[in-house]
Amino acid sequence: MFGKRLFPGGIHPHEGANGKAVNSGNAIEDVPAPKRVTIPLSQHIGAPAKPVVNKGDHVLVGQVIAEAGGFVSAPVHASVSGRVVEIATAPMPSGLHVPAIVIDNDFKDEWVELHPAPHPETLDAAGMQKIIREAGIVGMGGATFPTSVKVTPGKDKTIEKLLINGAECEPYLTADHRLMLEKPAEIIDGIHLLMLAFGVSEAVIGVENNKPDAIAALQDACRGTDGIRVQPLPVRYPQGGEKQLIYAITRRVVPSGGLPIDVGCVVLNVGTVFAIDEAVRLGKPLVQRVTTVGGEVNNPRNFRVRIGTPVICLLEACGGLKSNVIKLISGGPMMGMTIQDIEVPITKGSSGILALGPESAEPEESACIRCGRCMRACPMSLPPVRMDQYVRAERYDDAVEVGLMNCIECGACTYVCPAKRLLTQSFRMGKRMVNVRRQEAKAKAEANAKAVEAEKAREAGKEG
Amino acid sequence: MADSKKTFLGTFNNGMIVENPTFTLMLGMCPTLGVTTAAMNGISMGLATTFVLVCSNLFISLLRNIIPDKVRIPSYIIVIASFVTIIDLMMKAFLPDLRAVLGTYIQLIVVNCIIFARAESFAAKNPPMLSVADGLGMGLGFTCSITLLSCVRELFGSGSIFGLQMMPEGYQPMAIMNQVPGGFITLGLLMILVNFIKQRVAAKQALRKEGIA
Amino acid sequence: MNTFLTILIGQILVNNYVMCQFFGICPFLGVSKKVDTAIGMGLAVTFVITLASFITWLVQYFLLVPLNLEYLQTIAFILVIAVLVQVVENALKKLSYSLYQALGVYLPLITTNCVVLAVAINNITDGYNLLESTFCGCCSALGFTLALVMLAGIRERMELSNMPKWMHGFPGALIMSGLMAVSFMGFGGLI
Amino acid sequence: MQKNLIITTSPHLRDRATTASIMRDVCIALAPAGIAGIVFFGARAAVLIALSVITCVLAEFLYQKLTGQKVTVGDWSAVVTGLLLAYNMPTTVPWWMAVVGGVIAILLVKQLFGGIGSNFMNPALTARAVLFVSWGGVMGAYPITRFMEDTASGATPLALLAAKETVGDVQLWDLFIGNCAGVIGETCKAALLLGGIYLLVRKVIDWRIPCGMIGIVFICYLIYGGFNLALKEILSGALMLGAIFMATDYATSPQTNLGRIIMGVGCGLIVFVIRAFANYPEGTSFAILFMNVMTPLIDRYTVPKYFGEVKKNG
Repeated sequence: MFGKRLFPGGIHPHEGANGKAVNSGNAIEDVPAPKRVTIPLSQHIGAPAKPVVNKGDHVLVGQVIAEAGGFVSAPVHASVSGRVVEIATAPMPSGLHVPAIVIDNDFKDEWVELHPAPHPETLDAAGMQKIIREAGIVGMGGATFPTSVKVTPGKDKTIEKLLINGAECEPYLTADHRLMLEKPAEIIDGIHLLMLAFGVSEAVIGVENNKPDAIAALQDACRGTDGIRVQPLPVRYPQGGEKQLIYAITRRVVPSGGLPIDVGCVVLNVGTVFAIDEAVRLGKPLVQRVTTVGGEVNNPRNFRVRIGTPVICLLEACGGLKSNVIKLISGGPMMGMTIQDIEVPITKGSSGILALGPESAEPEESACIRCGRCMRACPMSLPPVRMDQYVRAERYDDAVEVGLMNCIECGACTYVCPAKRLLTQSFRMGKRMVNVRRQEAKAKAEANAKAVEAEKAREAGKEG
Repeated sequence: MADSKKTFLGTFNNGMIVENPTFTLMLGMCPTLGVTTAAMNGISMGLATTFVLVCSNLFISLLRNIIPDKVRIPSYIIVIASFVTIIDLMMKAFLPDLRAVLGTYIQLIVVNCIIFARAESFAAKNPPMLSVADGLGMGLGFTCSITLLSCVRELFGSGSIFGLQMMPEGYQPMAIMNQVPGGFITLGLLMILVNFIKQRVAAKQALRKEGIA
Repeated sequence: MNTFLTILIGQILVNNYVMCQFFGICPFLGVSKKVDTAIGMGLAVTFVITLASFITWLVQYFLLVPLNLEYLQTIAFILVIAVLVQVVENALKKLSYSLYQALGVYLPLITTNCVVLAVAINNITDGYNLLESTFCGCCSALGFTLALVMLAGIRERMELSNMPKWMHGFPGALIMSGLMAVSFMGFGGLI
Repeated sequence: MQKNLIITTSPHLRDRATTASIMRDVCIALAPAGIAGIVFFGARAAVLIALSVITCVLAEFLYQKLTGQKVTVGDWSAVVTGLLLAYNMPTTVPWWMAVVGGVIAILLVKQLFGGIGSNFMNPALTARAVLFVSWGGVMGAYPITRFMEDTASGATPLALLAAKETVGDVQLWDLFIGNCAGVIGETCKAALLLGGIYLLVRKVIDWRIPCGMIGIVFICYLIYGGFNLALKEILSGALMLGAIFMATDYATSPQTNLGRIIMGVGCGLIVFVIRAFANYPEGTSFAILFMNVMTPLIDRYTVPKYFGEVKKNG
């Protein structure tokens, strides 16, 4: 009983219609390229990319249309060939409006000249980082953190273990599952190349037990390679959370406020590894990804989609929405965001588009009955009920004391709450308030320090 | 209001109602809860406390310019303790039954914070007549509230008030009212009631003022 | 040994001064808003009561009884307690400043805590010897601390619950105490 | 194809369990014991149960109406309180006592502190204790069942067990199926266990409190009086009813796993001490109430370290 308990807490969320069971049987299909793509410049965490094309320019598939805007950033490439119509703000799945490059497809599908790495096996760390960076690769599981930054450990830190996240613990999503099933050789090859480049001797692919076919496929593919193994994991949300996955596989605990590299680990999603493999072997930048469309749609599918394709194209390719849909989600149902406009584009982080029926409507909040289910569900062993009480009472210091800032916003507590309290929502608000206050305090302290210095300088001037 | 506080009646009224020691200041809780199982006990305890309060206020007020500040507290304690001993011995002589019922609480008047608080905050700063008024007001305010509390407790706990049967024949007394939980809860509920009435009165007064304006 | 067990259980659970006898209600209601302060107050009270039980016993049997001054018990005891609190405060300040900082604020409040006097008087009334008196004082104080900390725990929790406005403050604390007292009644007759 | 889509924040999936469904489960689990009570003690038991439940629901409804709050009687929690209160009364009590108890439970113990989840003591148990302290003569006199011989005294199994010479008079089978003197809901251990298993399977309650409580009582009596006595003790009195249904009350028991074990063990120890040494024959209610009062402190000091917590002074 305790042996299986690979990380504290966790839940088994239920799925509605067209969940994993149905959709994992659907092979990845190409979605027809749309007439027009909208490619946002902020598809990643960090600084937005800076456009390098102008309105009216003709671009080819894979051409850089915006370059990285800083160290923590990633370039953006054209996903179709055609003419740049405009550079304007467009809505993202998150509801934010960000600058984006709109390209009209000429349907010629002309690619730029690709430059595969000449000797992939001999790449060093810097060479690998360069390729990853230039290919615009970001975390494909949905976090969208620039991968090049992730594989650049700070001084006196080394990558000891490479962990590949194939858990795909969110309900409904099957994109990673299909990818592992259909491209195991490429994934293993990507891992192998990464290991060579960074001098890592051990890599573990974590896959939840509910995907036995993917586990078998990967095990087959990694036969004969040194240091790569597949680790089946118990099915429990959020098994794919970075800290949970590291603990499950290595028994190492990432310290509060720390990063995986602090315990010598780097965690990459299988989709990311696949993208890296394509970038190295074929020289292909990240212009398309696999996205699941599930839930209340007529024919659920897994699609290979060009970045920038409007969501509506995917929905049409699935035969449209059922009539009871009340909510569209980008990402998984536990952590994804609702889409208000079906014209929003698929981005590098879009792991799924889900249509949910009436059961996803926000239930009415009632008083906490102190059942303690949230405490048992929390994968970070936090006391959600207390954090919630403190945040609502605006006692932020107390909330931080019991661990508010460690919340990974996985939504497990909110899922299990029988009183239907908006816990995750309250924590998001609380974290924002704490950060605002910290910044204010910092600004104040800086201002004070400056004033003191100015005073000193004045006095020194007087004396002098 | 501020002026009226300085007259005899005003001070009396302040102690009796405005700053009622039980319901507003929350002073002297131990005897308030400890002896209020019967109305008779309540009123006796209240009067005994009033006696000590008036006497000690008078004395301390008279001596207020003589007592050096440093030994202030021990001096007050001696004054208060002397009067407590007087009333204790008197009760032992004349009302032994009642003394037995009230028990240690009579001796504990000495640490009743009402007396100490009034000595420190009022009698030490005001002339004797006003101090007597304050003592009388506070004492009677205290007496009234604990009598009220003991009436309620006696009514439910024994079915009577001052020993007179109040409840109908078949009433089975609710023993818990005579015990510790009953005391706490009754006082809590009475306090909610008093606060409620006060708010109502304040709201009405505010309305009336608005009407005049 | 049996006497001591009886005193221990008796003073903490069965005849808890606050929950079963209505003593020390003022500090009980006044210093029970936070668990931390309740613990501080409890420790300070325990310290003073234990000492006071010891000294008042000596005063009674070596001063008042030989001089036939038993009727001055109240005055004598309260003076002893007042002086003791003062001495303890000064001594703590000199000996252990950290302890003084932790308990200092509560010490002056103890003079008017009727548990101290009640324990001293009851020790004499019950005819305990010196050791029993001191032990009894200590246990009574622990009982007081237990009740105080329990109420503080409940009040801390209630502050975060949706208790109606008019229950905040003393009315709520009183009703909580009343319900707590119900739970102590089960120990009746344990000794 | 453009639809009216709603916008909310994640998570978008919710578990099917609701407050009402949990409370309903508790009612279902309580049903067998109630039926057994009616079988053993007659129709008066049924009327008392109904009266108590109606009083509780009505008191909650009226209070919430009068104070202008949202009426939440639909969450079934008042029904649970009513059932538990009735289960803790002997059938011989006068009708008005059920009403007084219900009003105390709902108004004084629950609603004054803010309603469901905010009370710090179990409403039904507190009301039962208040009634017991006030009218011990009636509340403490337990009737015999309809199937017992008239000559049998109304002595409860616990009273029989307390005296050495009458331990043998208590039959294990009678204790198990509930053919013994007692309050309405406590006698039939088979029905209570059935309800407990249902709640465990439905994951409404945690095993820690009931197992800790019953286990400790068993162990203590094993040491104190041997196996036979220990077995009879855990099947006597309100221990099962308390351990399964009342000590596990969410609002008044700790939320942490360690806290729940402490709660169970604490309750069990107090039950043993009261049964073995105090002058009350039964201590379950008071044991649970005392631990209820300790609960905020237990919760405060048993919060587990969060995942990745760094030692502050390390």
